[in-house]
Amino acid sequence: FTNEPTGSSVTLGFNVPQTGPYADEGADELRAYELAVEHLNGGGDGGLLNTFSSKVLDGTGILGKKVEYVTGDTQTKSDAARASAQSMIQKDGAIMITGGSSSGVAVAVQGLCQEAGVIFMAGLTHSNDTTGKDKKANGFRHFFNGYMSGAALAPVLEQLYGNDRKAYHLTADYTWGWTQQESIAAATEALGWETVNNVLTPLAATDFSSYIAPVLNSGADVLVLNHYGGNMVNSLTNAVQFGLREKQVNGKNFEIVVPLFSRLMARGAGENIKGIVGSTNWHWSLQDEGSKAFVKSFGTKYGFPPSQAAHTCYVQTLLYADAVTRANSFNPCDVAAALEGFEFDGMGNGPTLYRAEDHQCFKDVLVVRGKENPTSEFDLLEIVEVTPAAQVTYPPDHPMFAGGQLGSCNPGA
Amino acid sequence: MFGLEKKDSLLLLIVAILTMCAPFILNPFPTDSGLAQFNAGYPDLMQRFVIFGIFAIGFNILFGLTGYLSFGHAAFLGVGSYSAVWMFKLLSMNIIPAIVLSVIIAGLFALVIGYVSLRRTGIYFSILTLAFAQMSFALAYSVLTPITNGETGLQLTLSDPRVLGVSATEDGSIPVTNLFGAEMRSAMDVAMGPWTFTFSVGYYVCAVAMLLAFYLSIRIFRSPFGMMLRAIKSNQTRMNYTGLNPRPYTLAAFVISGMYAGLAGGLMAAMDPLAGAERMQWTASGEVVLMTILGGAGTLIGPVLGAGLIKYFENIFSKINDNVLHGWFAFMPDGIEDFMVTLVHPFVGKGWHLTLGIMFMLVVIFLPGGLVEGGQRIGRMIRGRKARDAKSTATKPAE
Amino acid sequence: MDAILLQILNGLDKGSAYALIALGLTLIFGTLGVVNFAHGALFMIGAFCAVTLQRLFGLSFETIDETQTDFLGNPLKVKTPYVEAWFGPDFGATIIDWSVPLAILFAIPVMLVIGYVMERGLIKHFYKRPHADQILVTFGLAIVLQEVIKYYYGANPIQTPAPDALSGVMQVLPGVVYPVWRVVYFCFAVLVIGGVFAFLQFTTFGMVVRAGMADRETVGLLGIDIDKRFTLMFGLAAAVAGLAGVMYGPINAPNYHMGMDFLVLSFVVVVVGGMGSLPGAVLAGFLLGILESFASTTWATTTIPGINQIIIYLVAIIILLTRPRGLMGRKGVME
Amino acid sequence: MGILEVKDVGKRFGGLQALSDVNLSVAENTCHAIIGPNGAGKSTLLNCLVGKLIPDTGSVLFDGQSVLGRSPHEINQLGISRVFQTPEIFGDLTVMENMMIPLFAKRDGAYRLHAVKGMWSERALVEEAGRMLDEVNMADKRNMHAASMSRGDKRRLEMAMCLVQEPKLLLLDEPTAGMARADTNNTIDLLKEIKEKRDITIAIIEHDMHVVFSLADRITVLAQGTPLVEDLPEKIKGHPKVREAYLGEAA
Amino acid sequence: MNVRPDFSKHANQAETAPAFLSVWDMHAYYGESYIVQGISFNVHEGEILALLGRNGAGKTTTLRSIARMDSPQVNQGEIWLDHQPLHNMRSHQAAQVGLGLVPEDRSIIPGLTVEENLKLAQIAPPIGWSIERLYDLFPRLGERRNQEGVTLSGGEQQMLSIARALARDIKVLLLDEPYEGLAPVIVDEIEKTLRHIKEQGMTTIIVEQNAVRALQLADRAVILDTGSIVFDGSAAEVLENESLRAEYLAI
Ligand SMILES: Nc1ncnc2c1ncn2[C@@H]1O[C@H](COP(=O)(O)OP(=O)(O)OP(=O)(O)O)[C@@H](O)[C@H]1O
Ligand SMILES: Nc1ncnc2c1ncn2[C@@H]1O[C@H](COP(=O)(O)OP(=O)(O)OP(=O)(O)O)[C@@H](O)[C@H]1O
Ligand SMILES: [Mg+2]
Ligand SMILES: [Mg+2]
Repeated sequence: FTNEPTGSSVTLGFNVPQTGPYADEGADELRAYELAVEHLNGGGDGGLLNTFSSKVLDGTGILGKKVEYVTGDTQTKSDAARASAQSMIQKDGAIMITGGSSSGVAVAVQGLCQEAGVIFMAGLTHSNDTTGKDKKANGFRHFFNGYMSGAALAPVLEQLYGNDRKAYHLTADYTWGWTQQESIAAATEALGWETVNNVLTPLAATDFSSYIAPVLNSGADVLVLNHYGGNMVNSLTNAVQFGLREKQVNGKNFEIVVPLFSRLMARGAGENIKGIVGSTNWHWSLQDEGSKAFVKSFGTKYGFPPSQAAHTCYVQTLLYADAVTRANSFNPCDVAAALEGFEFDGMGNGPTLYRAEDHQCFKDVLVVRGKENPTSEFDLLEIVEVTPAAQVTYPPDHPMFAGGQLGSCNPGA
Repeated sequence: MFGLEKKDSLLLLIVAILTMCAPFILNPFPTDSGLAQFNAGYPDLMQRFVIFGIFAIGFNILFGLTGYLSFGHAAFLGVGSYSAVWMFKLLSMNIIPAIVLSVIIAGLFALVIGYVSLRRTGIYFSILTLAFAQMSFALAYSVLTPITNGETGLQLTLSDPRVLGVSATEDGSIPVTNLFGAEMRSAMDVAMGPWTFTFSVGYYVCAVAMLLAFYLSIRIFRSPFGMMLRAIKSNQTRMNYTGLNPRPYTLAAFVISGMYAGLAGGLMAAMDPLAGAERMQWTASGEVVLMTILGGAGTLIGPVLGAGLIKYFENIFSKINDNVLHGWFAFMPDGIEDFMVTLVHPFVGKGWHLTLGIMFMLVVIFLPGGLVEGGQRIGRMIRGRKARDAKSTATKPAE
Repeated sequence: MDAILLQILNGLDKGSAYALIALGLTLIFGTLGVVNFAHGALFMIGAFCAVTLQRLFGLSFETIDETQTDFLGNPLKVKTPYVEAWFGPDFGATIIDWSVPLAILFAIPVMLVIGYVMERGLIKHFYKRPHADQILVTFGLAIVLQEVIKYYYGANPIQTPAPDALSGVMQVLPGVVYPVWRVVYFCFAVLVIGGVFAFLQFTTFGMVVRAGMADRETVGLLGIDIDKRFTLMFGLAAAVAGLAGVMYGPINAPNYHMGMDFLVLSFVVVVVGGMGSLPGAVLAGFLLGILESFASTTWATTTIPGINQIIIYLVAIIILLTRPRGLMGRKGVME
Repeated sequence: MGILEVKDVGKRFGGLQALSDVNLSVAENTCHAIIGPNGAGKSTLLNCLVGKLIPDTGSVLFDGQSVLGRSPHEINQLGISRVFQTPEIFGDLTVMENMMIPLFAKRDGAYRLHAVKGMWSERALVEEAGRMLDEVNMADKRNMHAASMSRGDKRRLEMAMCLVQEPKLLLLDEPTAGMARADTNNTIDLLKEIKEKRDITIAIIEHDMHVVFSLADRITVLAQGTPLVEDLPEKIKGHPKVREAYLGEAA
Repeated sequence: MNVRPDFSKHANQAETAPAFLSVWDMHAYYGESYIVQGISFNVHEGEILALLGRNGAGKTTTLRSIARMDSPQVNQGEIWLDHQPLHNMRSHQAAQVGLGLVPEDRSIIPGLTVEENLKLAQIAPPIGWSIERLYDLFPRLGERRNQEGVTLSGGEQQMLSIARALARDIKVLLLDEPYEGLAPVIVDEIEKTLRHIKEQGMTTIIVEQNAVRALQLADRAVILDTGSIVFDGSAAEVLENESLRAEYLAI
């Protein structure tokens, strides 16, 4: 199979955005990867190896081979990401590629890994498509998705804001935005909310005033921002500027919801994030053993707590190493088989299942809210609710995920 | 040779030898030495070198000869890629029909955009082409998603109809692009002592395409048509009063360079069957402009060099992380090692943009004619003083 | 009706940002004839002047609060800005609160110096070089400036909020509210544009620079030291770009690539306005701002899907095809 | 009827009537000089003939065909070539290449794509260009960059470019201005020879009376946009009005 | 302070009066091409010097070198004007010292009106004739004051270019082919003006293809051939010396 490790070491490829708007997120992912490698090779305090329910990893690398890694820059562009992944596969002999912080890139690289015959462990990718219509036999996602955000948020929103609400959606005009909007609208409509409008905003937009202004008189009393990254920071800032937070509509307080949160972006949004509800894959303030162990080893090494992107990347690396060890083979097909249907715990998200049908992890989802009185620059979100996995689980043939086939695993040459 | 003057034949020959031996030349360092990091001789990057070389050669036919600076050439590359991928999806995995279609479609696209944009000159022309390309990009990214698959890019799937082929291979995966059976992805590793060289079918297909493209561009440069284009750049008024209509010439140049871009796009899709909207964004158009100027606009070989250099930086420098740096400087005492790493760190890995920016500035400040001028200066230095007294005032036309 | 009014306000607001950036660009590009791809970077540096000042004001000393813990469970370090310690908590907080308006005073000298150094050190040698070379060198410079900022401030956006007194919304007409800072921004833009116009209109400066651009040699023969004026012009343009950036901070949080986001757009605005025409650039800025606002209404996007994505480019094409030199371009400038 | 017939041509620039009621007939195979004070409208008239300007009124017939509404390159293809008052040449090209372009235009018409043909394989054209360069004494400069020549040389080159096209009508706007005396004389001889050898009609604007009187068969004096007199050279020389308005002591 | 070198040793003739403008051993290049190859000459205060020679002899290059234009590059030599070393100056400094050049291509600035072209000349000190006085000298310019300079007729542009030089209070006027393209009456007019300003003490160098006219006006003449001086003497001498005229001026 492709890049079968023959020497005393095995090479992993960490493909993250190092330039462009998501560079900070990429840098955090890279830190997590370096930490994971350190732990796999027996360095540091062992981190999550100590709390992971599977105990086959013993700090001697993977199958006795020392873990080495190469890094690359996706630039958050499909082409560049594929080029970078190609060089890892062709030049550096990487046996697994992981990383990324947007769905477009994840889907593109996943496709490449499928063709080249290596395993792809997705980083931060939230689109339903990654494990829906674009799923691939060689690709695996630990991160949650748009549907799960909707399913987790809906009950909390009902509890906080009632079930008689009129929602106005602003949606980034590309596939991730659409799938998330679809998921959230479906989940909230099921509560009895009305979706008064859904406006698509260009990716390149920086000033959202002309999209926010119409909200004022639309009769809506909730604004849902299906934006991520810089778009989210700007649209949220603009919404707050227009006084939406202080507004009363239909006798209720106007509310803003940001379905996908990340702490890094919350930091970019500053004061504006306070009191705003959203969902996240993981947060450092979780108090389970796994989370505490991860925060401790990451925080000790780097001086600040890890982001959810860092968490998912770290966990993915360990899961891969674990699967190889359990399969006792680097052959992608054996690894995939070991990952499929794998149930584990102790990684910070509670008991988790890597579902065989679509290679999606099912685990608890956090609903969080911007903290009113943060004690430090990292303490921006507070956990409102930990939605149990069962509540966000959907059947593999759910219409929002339909249209793709895993195909068969490709071990390459 | 091939109807070329001696100097041009020599150039073509050198380029041919270089491209054919690229797997050796680009892998100068033994595989497990520290410097192996700088090797670029793996199929994907070599393919990129020649594909972007084709793109830049074509761009240079327009820009270098007529001086019309198109800021939307990436649109043609993107259109070419989309056409090729659709051909793979619908017709067959053979790359010939895909590439033919991408050249044709890109040419048609260029004809329409060029016809409209060439009504203006100078910066007004540049902005018109930019506007068309940005519109194509924006639409491809969102509204046209059914055709382009938007953000993710158009990919092959297991359910493609593919009338002259199979939707999926027996083992359940997507078939591979090929040239009458020779798979683009297949490659052969040859180990020679500490070196490993990779020969890939895809690369050689691209290399042959580039040589043909390069040969054609030499012919165009040296042809009456090429001279007309330079005349247009020099003085349109005289052109008009000499009984020549500049418009069809510029349009022809525009379409030809659009077709080159289409060829590059088609090849790109043939090597890696994915077509993304980003390929049409202004940054992509800007990149080919930078490649051409960096190498030397209006010179034959310059654009290829420029393309190679930028792609090399993008793919090699971005991969040098602190870990690698520590590896390099490991032989030094600890303190100095850390110091060296700190010193180099901002320029590599995630700082590769910085190095690229500095290099742009240095080249344009010290080598006004681009990399080609650098080569000429070195050549002159080697040939040395003996030629000095034999100098003539006649200025040679551009290489 | 209100909706239309709001979109007009939005358009004016977007327009003032476009117009301000385009104004600075057209001084360099339309007047000095330098294709300045680093202009966006100047805008960005302006915004980061505000960030820097905010950081300077925010410089803090740490005290340990035993009652709280940080994320690793250690006692929490509480930061107190020096200005609050020196000037008392109230006045200190006010200074921090007003850091963006204060940054104007900070940015003007900084931008003038940057403009001066950039022109004397680099651009000076490129007036006579082909536009292509100018593109390459200024693009390189833009990347370098961006990367330096990114190295120190990271890639994430950094909020530079407006002072409390100028944030929130105000009643512009009965029933129509609009963010105070955006109104401030508009007024500021009008002021700066007016100032630049007055300077160029009521002095011979503009004429001399234009003449120098068209024919440096001859202007030198007439005893005029054109280099000095070019430098000044460049400094002025840098300052205008920088101020546009400072004031834009509270509208959208500055990040290191905000300049690139605006770059292409500002070139489009300048060219649509017509090369070498200041009023053209301003007019085009407002026109495109307003059209963009209207194109993003639900009505527009449902009538023509995706119109909000392409409106600027579509309008640019239409204008450039119907008017050969944009709205008010002068003959012979970069044609 | 002459080969060139200008009837009632008028042209206005804003508040200035640059040309009014210009009537002119140039007979085939003659040399017709247009003289007149500065700003009289001579160059403007020429501009109207080659399509650079469109007259407000009147008509221009060349060889029986109207030139109005045609674009400059079409007019050139009809057989009118023009030398400008300030030399218009292809500065970035070599002298030889400058010569090749009009030859291609003459042979192939307004547009023809020879995209892959070697340029120097056009032996016949190269030879013809060489011959013409010999005639204007520029053979030694054939590989020079046109832009780096002195202005007198640029003038000669431009004239050679026009002549090599063998136009039916050659329009010359001060062809010898700034030319050294020796070259001026050569130019006069060249033009005379060409007029005789090939059947070519010349319309020339010139302030150098030596050139005018050596070449012209007829002379039109233009003043303030209208023809003042038209007559044989000898008559013009002695014409009192012309002496006063234009010639001064020089005549 | 400024020690003025004693040029009389290098000049072709012994001089008694001190030179006002001195050029000594000047070498000028366009890039690699060596054009002016070490020339020396003096001009006395109030004198008119005719600088003659064939096309491409280097006359324009000489004038541009004296005016300190960016090209050509003067690699060696000294230029002194009224005790000030011009060779260390840039063109605007030379202009401020009192040098005025009327370039051969007239260099009317595009985009500016006639009046703005003149105003531009009066921005930097020292200021010469008033604009109204210049309009009196060239009434045509007054009529066209709001027209864009480059749309003037060839002759009008020449007038504007001369007027622009006079708008500055200059000590030395360098004229590069001032009569080119001008109607004979206007040439008479300008010649008169030149005599007039000479009486007021202006020092002038005139380059002209119309050598006879220039020599009639000039006190002294310098003849250039391929970048070197072949004659330096009184104007009358050239007019009398047949062989000189035939060899270098073809008259
Ligand atoms: N585009 C224009 N706009 C305004 N006026 C113009 C324009 N072109 C020419 N003129 C004016 O028209 C008149 C005639 O100009 P023209 O160039 O035809 O003169 P001419 O006879 O060729 O003079 P000369 O012998 O000096 O070259 C001049 O007064 C000139 O200023
Ligand atoms: N920009 C330039 N670059 C290179 N060579 C030049 C340039 N300008 C002029 N030359 C060369 O310098 C020489 C002298 O030119 P110059 O213009 O001084 O001649 P001139 O005596 O003024 O002639 P003319 O009477 O034709 O104006 C010529 O051989 C010309 O080819
Ligand atoms: Mg004229
Ligand atoms: Mg000259």
